[in-house]
Order: sequence, then C-alpha cells, then structure tokens
Amino acid sequence: MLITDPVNDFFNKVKHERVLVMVALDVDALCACKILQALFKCDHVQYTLVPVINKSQLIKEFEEHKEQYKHIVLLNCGGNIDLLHILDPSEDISFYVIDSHRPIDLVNFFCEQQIYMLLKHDEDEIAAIPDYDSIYRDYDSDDEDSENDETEQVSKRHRFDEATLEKRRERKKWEEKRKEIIFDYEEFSFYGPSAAMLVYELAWKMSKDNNDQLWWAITGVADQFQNKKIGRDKYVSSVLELQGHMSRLNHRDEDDDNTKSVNSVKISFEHDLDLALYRHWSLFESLCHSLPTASAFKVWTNMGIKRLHQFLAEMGLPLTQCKQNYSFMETKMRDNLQSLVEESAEKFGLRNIKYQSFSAQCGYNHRLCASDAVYSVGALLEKLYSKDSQAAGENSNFVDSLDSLSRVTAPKMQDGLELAKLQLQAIKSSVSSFIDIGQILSYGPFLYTAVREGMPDYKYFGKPIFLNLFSHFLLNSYVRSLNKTKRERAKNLPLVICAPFNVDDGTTIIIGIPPLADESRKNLFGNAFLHAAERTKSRTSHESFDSSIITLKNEDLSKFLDALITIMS
Amino acid sequence: MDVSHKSSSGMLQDYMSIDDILMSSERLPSVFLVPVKGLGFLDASTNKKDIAVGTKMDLPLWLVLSLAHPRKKFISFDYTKPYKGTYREILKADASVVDLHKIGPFFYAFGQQLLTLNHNESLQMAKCLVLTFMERFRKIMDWSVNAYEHDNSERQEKLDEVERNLFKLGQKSLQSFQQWEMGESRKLSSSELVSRHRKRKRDMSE
Amino acid sequence: MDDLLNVSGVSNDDSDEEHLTAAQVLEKLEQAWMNERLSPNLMECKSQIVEIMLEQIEEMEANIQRAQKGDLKISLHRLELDRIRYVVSSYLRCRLEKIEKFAPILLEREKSKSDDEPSKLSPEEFAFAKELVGNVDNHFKSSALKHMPRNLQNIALHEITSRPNLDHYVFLRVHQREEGVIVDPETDDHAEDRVDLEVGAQHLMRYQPIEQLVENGAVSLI
Amino acid sequence: MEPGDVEFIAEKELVKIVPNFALGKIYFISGDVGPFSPGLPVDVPLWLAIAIKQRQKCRVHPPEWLDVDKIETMKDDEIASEFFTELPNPHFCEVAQLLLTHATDNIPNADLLRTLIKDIWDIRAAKLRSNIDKFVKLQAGHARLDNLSQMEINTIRPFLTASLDHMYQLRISQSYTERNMSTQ
Repeated sequence: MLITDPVNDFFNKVKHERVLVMVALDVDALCACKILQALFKCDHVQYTLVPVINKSQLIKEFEEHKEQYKHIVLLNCGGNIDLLHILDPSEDISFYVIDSHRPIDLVNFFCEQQIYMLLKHDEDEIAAIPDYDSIYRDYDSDDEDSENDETEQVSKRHRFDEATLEKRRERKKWEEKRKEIIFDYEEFSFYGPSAAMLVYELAWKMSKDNNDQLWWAITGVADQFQNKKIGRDKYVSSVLELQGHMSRLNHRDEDDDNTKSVNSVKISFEHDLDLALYRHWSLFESLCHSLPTASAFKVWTNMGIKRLHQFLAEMGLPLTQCKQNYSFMETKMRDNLQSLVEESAEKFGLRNIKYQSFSAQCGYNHRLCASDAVYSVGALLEKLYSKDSQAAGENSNFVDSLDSLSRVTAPKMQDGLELAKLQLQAIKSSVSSFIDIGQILSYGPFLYTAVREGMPDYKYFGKPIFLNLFSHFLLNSYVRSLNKTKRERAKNLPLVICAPFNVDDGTTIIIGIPPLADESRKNLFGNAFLHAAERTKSRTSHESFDSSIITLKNEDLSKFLDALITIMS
Repeated sequence: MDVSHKSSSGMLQDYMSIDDILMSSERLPSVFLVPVKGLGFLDASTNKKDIAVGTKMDLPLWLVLSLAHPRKKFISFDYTKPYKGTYREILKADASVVDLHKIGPFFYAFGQQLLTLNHNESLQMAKCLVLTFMERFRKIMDWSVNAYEHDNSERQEKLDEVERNLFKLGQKSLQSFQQWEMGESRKLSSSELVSRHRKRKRDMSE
Repeated sequence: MDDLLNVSGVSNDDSDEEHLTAAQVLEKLEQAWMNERLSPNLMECKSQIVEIMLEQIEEMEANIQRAQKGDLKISLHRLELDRIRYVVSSYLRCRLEKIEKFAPILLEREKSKSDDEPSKLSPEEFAFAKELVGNVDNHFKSSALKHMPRNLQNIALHEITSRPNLDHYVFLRVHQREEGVIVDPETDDHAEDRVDLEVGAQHLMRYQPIEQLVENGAVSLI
Repeated sequence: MEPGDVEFIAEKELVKIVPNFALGKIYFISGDVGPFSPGLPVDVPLWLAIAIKQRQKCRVHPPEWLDVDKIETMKDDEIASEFFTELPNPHFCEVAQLLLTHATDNIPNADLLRTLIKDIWDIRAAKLRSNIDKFVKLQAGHARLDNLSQMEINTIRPFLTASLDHMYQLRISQSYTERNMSTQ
C-alpha cells in the first residue's frame, strides 16, 4: 500500500530492527543507498547491504536471508513485479519498496499489509493508477456464484431466470473492461521520480539532510536524465526542487564571516555544456564523444571532422589548446568557453547544447559535475572482470562504485572517469563502424541492428547500462546520417539491438528503445517482448528489472524477431 | 630501545643489553704489571707458556675493568685514541662536526666505563664528554624534530649510538604527532599479526 | 544515582574512611593511569579504585539492559563505558609491562620491605611476578646454566636485570604547595639545589626527588 | 604516550552545544549531563558533543577563545613575548583540532583558524627548542615551564627526557671521577 508519512510509517518502524537492503545495480539505486546508509548511521540502525542484478538473484537472496530479517528495503527493484507472488514471504515480513520503475504492480499497490510503496505525492503519479473498484470487485457477492458454477453445473441448469443471466452478462462486460484497463495501464513501461530523490526527501523531512546527501540525490536524478530514462520536462521539474534544497544548504557566502570551510562540499547550479566529461578530458575528445555534438557533426565522416575543425576555428580556439587536457587550457579560454560554444552552436545546427546541471567542489581541486559522476559510477559498476570470478567480480564492482560515491574527491571516482572514457571511445568507434557499413536495417515497425561476436569490445555490450547508452547514441547518429526525407520517417521508429550476452551458454541480450521523436520516453517493448516470447515459445528470460531488456537463446532469435514484427505492425 | 641506565658505581648495569655487550668487547692497549702463569697462548706474538711482566696487549674492556680495578692493579691501561689529548682538543674546538660513529659507535658509553677506573687524564676526559654532548645536542634536536622528507641516513652518519637513539625518538614522536594531526590515528587498521595469520589460514584451506 | 562510595585509605592518609562520588573515583583512576604511564618506576597499586570502577561498570550495564531498546541514552552510556574500560585496561596493562621488565627487583623489594609500607604489587600481580621469575630461572638453568661448570651456575636474577631509572626526567604539575624539594644533591662545584613547588606550576625534573609526592597525590605527572 | 591518548584526555573538556532533540538528565558515571531541550545551549564533555554531532542531533557552539580575532591577538603576543604566553585551555591544540574536524560547519572561517593555530604551534615549538638548548647548556637540574600545553609536552617528552637522562649520567660520571681524584 502507499506510505503517506514516510518518517513514521517507514523509518521509525525500521529504526530499531535489523534491516536487509537490496540494491539494484544502477547509479540511481546506489545514490539512494548512500543516503539511506547515512540516515541509518545517524540512528545506529543495523542493516545488511545486498546488490541484486536481476529477479532470480532477488529471489535467491531473499530465500537466503528471510529467517533473520523481518524488514526488507528494496531500492529500484521489485516495484513493477508482484512481490507476494514470486517471493511468497511469510506473514511477518514487510517490504518497503522505493522504486522508480513504472508501471507499479497493482497487487503491490493495493494489498493492505506487507508491501509498503514509497511514492512521490504528485497528482499525475497517483492518477495514472486505475482506481480500486475497476480492477477488483468486492468478492463476497460474486464469489459464491463463480464457485457454484463449476461445482453444481448440472443442478443449476433449470434456474435460468432473468437475474443470474443479467448478473453474468454484466460481470463479463466488467471483466472485458478490466482487461482493457489493465492492458492500457501496463502497455508502456517508463520511469517515475528518482529513488535517490525520494530518500533525500525522507532525510529532509527528518531534518538530517546535508550537502553530501543532496549531492547523491542530484547524481541520482542526473543518472535518469543522462541515460534517457526521463524526458527533459521531468528532469527540469526535479531540478527546480533540487535548486530549492541547494540554495538552502549552500547559502551564497554573502556575509563573509561564516564562509564555509574549504574542504567541505559546496554545490553550485549553472547552465552547463552538454559535453561528456569535458572537464576531465580535452575539448576535442569531448566534442567527438558527446552524443549531441558527435551526431550533429557526424564525426564518423572525415567531412564531419572538417566541420568540427571549422567549428573550433569559428570559436577562435587554436587546435593545440583544444587537444590539451581541459585543466591545462589557458584560463581565459576556459572561463568564457561556455559563451563561445553557445554563440557558434546555432550556426552549426547544435540545438540545446546547454542544460541545467549541478557541480560540486571540495577543496582546491577540480569541479565535478553531476554527469561526470554518473559516467564514472556507471563505468565502475560494469567494469569487466574475468569469467571465473563471476560473483566476486560483481561484488567488487558494487563496492568500488559505492566507494567512489563516498566523497566528491574519492580517488575511486578518478579511476571511474578513466574507465568511462574507454567506454565512450568504444561507443564512438562502434557507432561509426555501424553507420559506415550500413548495418542498421529497417524491419518495418522498428529499426534493427545486431552486434556480432567478432567486433572489438563486444564484451561491453552485454552490460545493460552500456547497451542502453550505446543504443541512444546509435539511434541519434543514424537518424542524423539520413537525408531530409528518410529522416522524418526514421525519427518515429523505435530501435531494437541485440548483442552477445553470455557466449558460453549461447544467449543474446535484446534491448528496445522508444523512437527519437517521442519525448515521453514511454517504452512499449516490455509488453511486445512478452507477447512475442509467448507466441513463439522461445526460451527467453525477462530477468532484468527494466522490462525492455531481455535475454534469449541464439537459436530462437530469428523466429522471435518475426513474431515481434507481426505484433508491432 | 630505551637508553640503558648506567649506575655510577661503574658496574655494567644492564647485563642483558646487547649494546653493552658489544661496547665492552672493544679493546684497550694495556701492560701487565704482574706475571701470569699458564696463559701464554693469549699473546699471539710469542709462544711462551706464561705472560711475563711488562708485556703489552690489547685486552677487551670487560677484562680490563676487572683486572685494572683500583684495588687489584694487575694491569695498567691507556686510553684509546678518541679519548686522548689530541682528540679532546678537536672535540673542544667544534664537537658538532666530528664523526663520532667512525671513531667508535659507543663513544659516550665506552668513555663512561673508562671513568670508573682512575687514570691521570680521567678528569679532563669526563669534562670533555659532557661538553661534547652539550655542543652536539642543539643540532641533533633541530634535525630530529623537523620532518626531513628524503632519507635521514646521511644526517645520522656522524652520530654515535646514544645520539642515534635520541634522533629516532625525536623523529618518531614527530611522525606520530603529524599522523594524529592528519587524522590517521582515527582510522582503524588491522594489526599485521592478524592479517598474516589470516593469510596462513587461507593457504591451508586451498 | 551517584551514591557516596567509601574508599578507605586511598589517598591522603588523615581520614582513612573517605566518601567520594563515582565521578571523583573516576578522576582518581585517570590520575593514577597518567602517573603509571609516565613514571619510570612501578607505583602503588590502586586496586581498590579499579574494583569500584568495575562495579560501577557492571551496575551501569544492568541499567542499560533494563532500558527500552533504541533509546539515544543507551548508546551514549555505552560510549562512556567503553572509555572507562579503556582507561582501566590501559592502566593494568601498563603495570604488567613494568612488572615484566623489573620483576626480579620488585620481588626483592617486596621481601625486604617493612610490613607497614603498602605493597606495590596487588596479590594477583605478585603471583604473576613470582611465576614469571620462576619461569625465567628455570629457562636459564635448563637451557644454559646446567651445562656450565658448577661455580658459575648460580645467577642472581635481581642483580643482572635492569632496574627502574629513578633519575629519569619527568614533567609534573603541582597540586599542593611543597617547599625546599632537593633537586640536586650537594656536589663540589655547585651547592645544593632546592626548589619550591607552587600550586598550578609545571616543572621538569628528575623523578627521584618527587617520587613520594606523586604517590600521595601532592603532585601529578603530565 | 601517544597523541591519541592526549586527545582522549582532552575529550573530557566541556563545550557548549545546542541540541535539536529533547531528553532528560543523563546520569553518567563521570557526572550528570543535560537535560537537553531543543534550542537551549547545554554544556557537555567534548566526547559526548562529537558523538551527538555525528548523529546530526546538535550544533556545536565554539568556545569563546576559538575566534579569529582572539587567536590573532594570541599569535601576536606569542611573537612579541620571549616566554610562553598563557593558553586559554591546557588542551588548546587538541580541542581546536577536534572541533575543526568534527564541527567544521559550526565554526566561522574554520580554515583561517586552522592556519593561525598551526602558526602559533610552530612559533611555540621554536621557542621551546631554544629554551631547551639554554637549559641543557646551563646543566640545570630542573626547569619550570608553566604555560606549556599538554600536547606540546607530549610531543617533546621522549626526546627531551632521554637527552636529559643521558646528560645527567655524564654529569654523574664526571662528579664521580672528581670525587675519586680528590680522595687519591
């Protein structure tokens, strides 16, 4: 059921118990986990942290821990699946779900005890959920009718009077309507407000929030925007709220006597350049590897490179400066870089190159902006590890990522940034090769492409975060690479990508992303994959918490895609 | 390694201290005043059976201490070079530049033991010991109390054992203060004993 | 809660029965702990203070069990108990270290001291020292001495092990005024050096002249 | 004695905090504390203040001597006078260090304070070294150093006491030799 007062209904109830915290492996979940850890530290709450990659691991971990723990907190997992059904917990175990995956599972939402959902209280969130009566009839009146039907089928036949006929017809109509409502409700999968934001508001209500926790909330929201989970409008509304908190905690030091000490975190807001990691890279590299600029300049063609050079010349930045690391550029260039880029951006067809963003500074070293942190933590989460140490690798990645978030100046964060650069370079090279040899095919209702095993860095593509980033980058670049007429049509086509997931047992991972034009980021592939799998009986596994990512056996791939085409056209 | 305590009675106070044992093995030129039966083999230069009066030999300090004791007077001894007049002048001139380690790592300790036996120059030598330490004290203190990033060895070259120990004490307390200031003392680190132990257990289990 | 605890003959000898609050006993314990850590010689054993403190800790532990779970007070009380336990264990550990180093001499002194003098070792410490010296003796005998010629075999442990250096320089702070403390004995080239200790002053001098003052609390080591 | 121990002792100093929770009197073994009511300042030992501050349940009110002007005048006095100036608190350095690390946001211009305190520490350290040198040269038997703080004593103690012990032994040997010479 929905928690109305998170402080009493959730935190105070959990405070004196042992808590099991299950965390999904995405940056937003990690940030929410950091804030929760800080709150638990304040009240000496005993808790155990368990990273969960997918549903089967969720079940396995639950089985393992269900005796000792009566209170389980789920971060960014379990919201969109029927927990009571798949876990079938004993009576006294209660779940507290803080999840940004939508649509919320109706059973979770409506059941009175055991499942407690923490949601943000804005109207359209709650309005989207169909009201109770349209889904569940109060069973008492209907119940005995349906039971009786099966058992006393024979003796009933002679009582065909008007009333039961009328009631049965009305119930059938109600059931049609119910099926239809549920179908509409579950058709699209999308993302609600960030989990980190929810936990931060809990901290704020208990007046235990501080700058570090605000920074984690900001990173959580930035993760959603950067990985295209939420549209720009939702991002802007979250940013407004965060700004309120930021000015409360980082009062501009007008009165100089209480200037904050230099080595405490200071957060500031600005309209920043949408260039990936540009503070930690050279301007040139960042331009080539950021989604908006790479696709606008079509950097995979040498004509594109020439235009990029023209762009730099237009701005009056000598090439040597642009090739140097950002921190070594001349200060005057660095300072008015933003205005320079903005002026000449229009001429080169770069739309909304700037976006609202936060950056944090601690001590005298470089500022870290939210998107840098997201790239770095995402890269750490999915660092490749040798096959045999599967479990150890996962845990060490989880621990490293948490560690990198512990402080703005955490050394682990720097390693993450280096890893992120490698990943971006892998993305750019694969995008250019895909577009050069025209590997993106139009399958009618959607575009399709496949990552072969032979390709360099193919191992990266098995990871959800990387695959998601790559697919958006590819779709953007592909649409930009078409000529005027084809571009209009391609803009409204979603994209499906499959890549090798686990070479040994021959499985591939499939991801579907909504079309470019659709700002609402609503994704219909969740349902489409389900129906296609049923129809073709192919051995798929819908393990991931994000319904638009599934894995299936290589052999079933072709028949699965055909079914998908028929369903979607 | 704390400074071993010498009592004024001259007896080697710290029987167990390794430094004392090392120090008292250093040799002193000494002359036998009394014939000694049956110990000729001690004098390598001759092959006679016993030691005649007047033979010169270098005897270790622990032997000299008992043989040259004021009451017994079996041998007479002379100071080694560092404690003689010429060196004392050098020390008086500028003690802080003299390399005490080269001329005998246990300069002070050895000197103090010698003072327990009377010798015509012992008074001047005693005064010289005190003045030397006083002279060198300032430099040792300044060196040891401020952090010296690159290695300290060339600073410690000229110091004798006692001074080196003082230098280490100063460095150690300075480092622990700086660590405390940077908050390291708040971090809990597992003692090496435990981590070594755990490693062994892992080897056994594999 | 802070009932008065009768602590007999702990410090100043005028009233043998002395009523101190728990806080004052803790203060005395911390004073004894500081003195023990800084003095070159083993001090008188304050076993009674240690007993009282351990009782206090048990009592407080019982209170904590009874209090209802999750109260902020509990963790704060537990924090204080940890601090006191640290002081007590550090005090006892420091004494054991000294006993280990000077065991033979301490035993020798125990034998030769007159009865009215308070013993420096608590019964358990005395047993520990005895056992230690016994073990060292057998070890020497079994490993080396029994192979040596007869007249070299007996070795007087208390003569050869190091003895506490009473001339060790210590820092001290004065609590009760004391005149004419002889700092340096009479020698030919400089006259006897006496000094007056005013309350609140901090001095640096050899331990030997002020050993008694530290024992009776007139002066404390810092 | 490790600096950590000196800090442990310094944590008994009292400091004023402003709690944001309500709680009755707490009967500690080391004395009673509280009662706590939101917004009303109350004096607590430093170790308790830090424990509560870490749980974000109070704001620490810095002691009146931990203030930029006061510390600046102290620094000038220290430079001017040849002797050690009176410190506002025997555990001056430890209390400042603890507060500046655990309650940085409650203390105005924390960094300026940190550098000033470090300067004062260095000035006094230099002064201490020159005094020690004079003391050794005088071959005096004892010295009086009233305004030295506990941490300063702790930092110089191992080196100084060992040197003075050794100096004393040398002097004893000398006087022993003199007595021998005169009796002969």
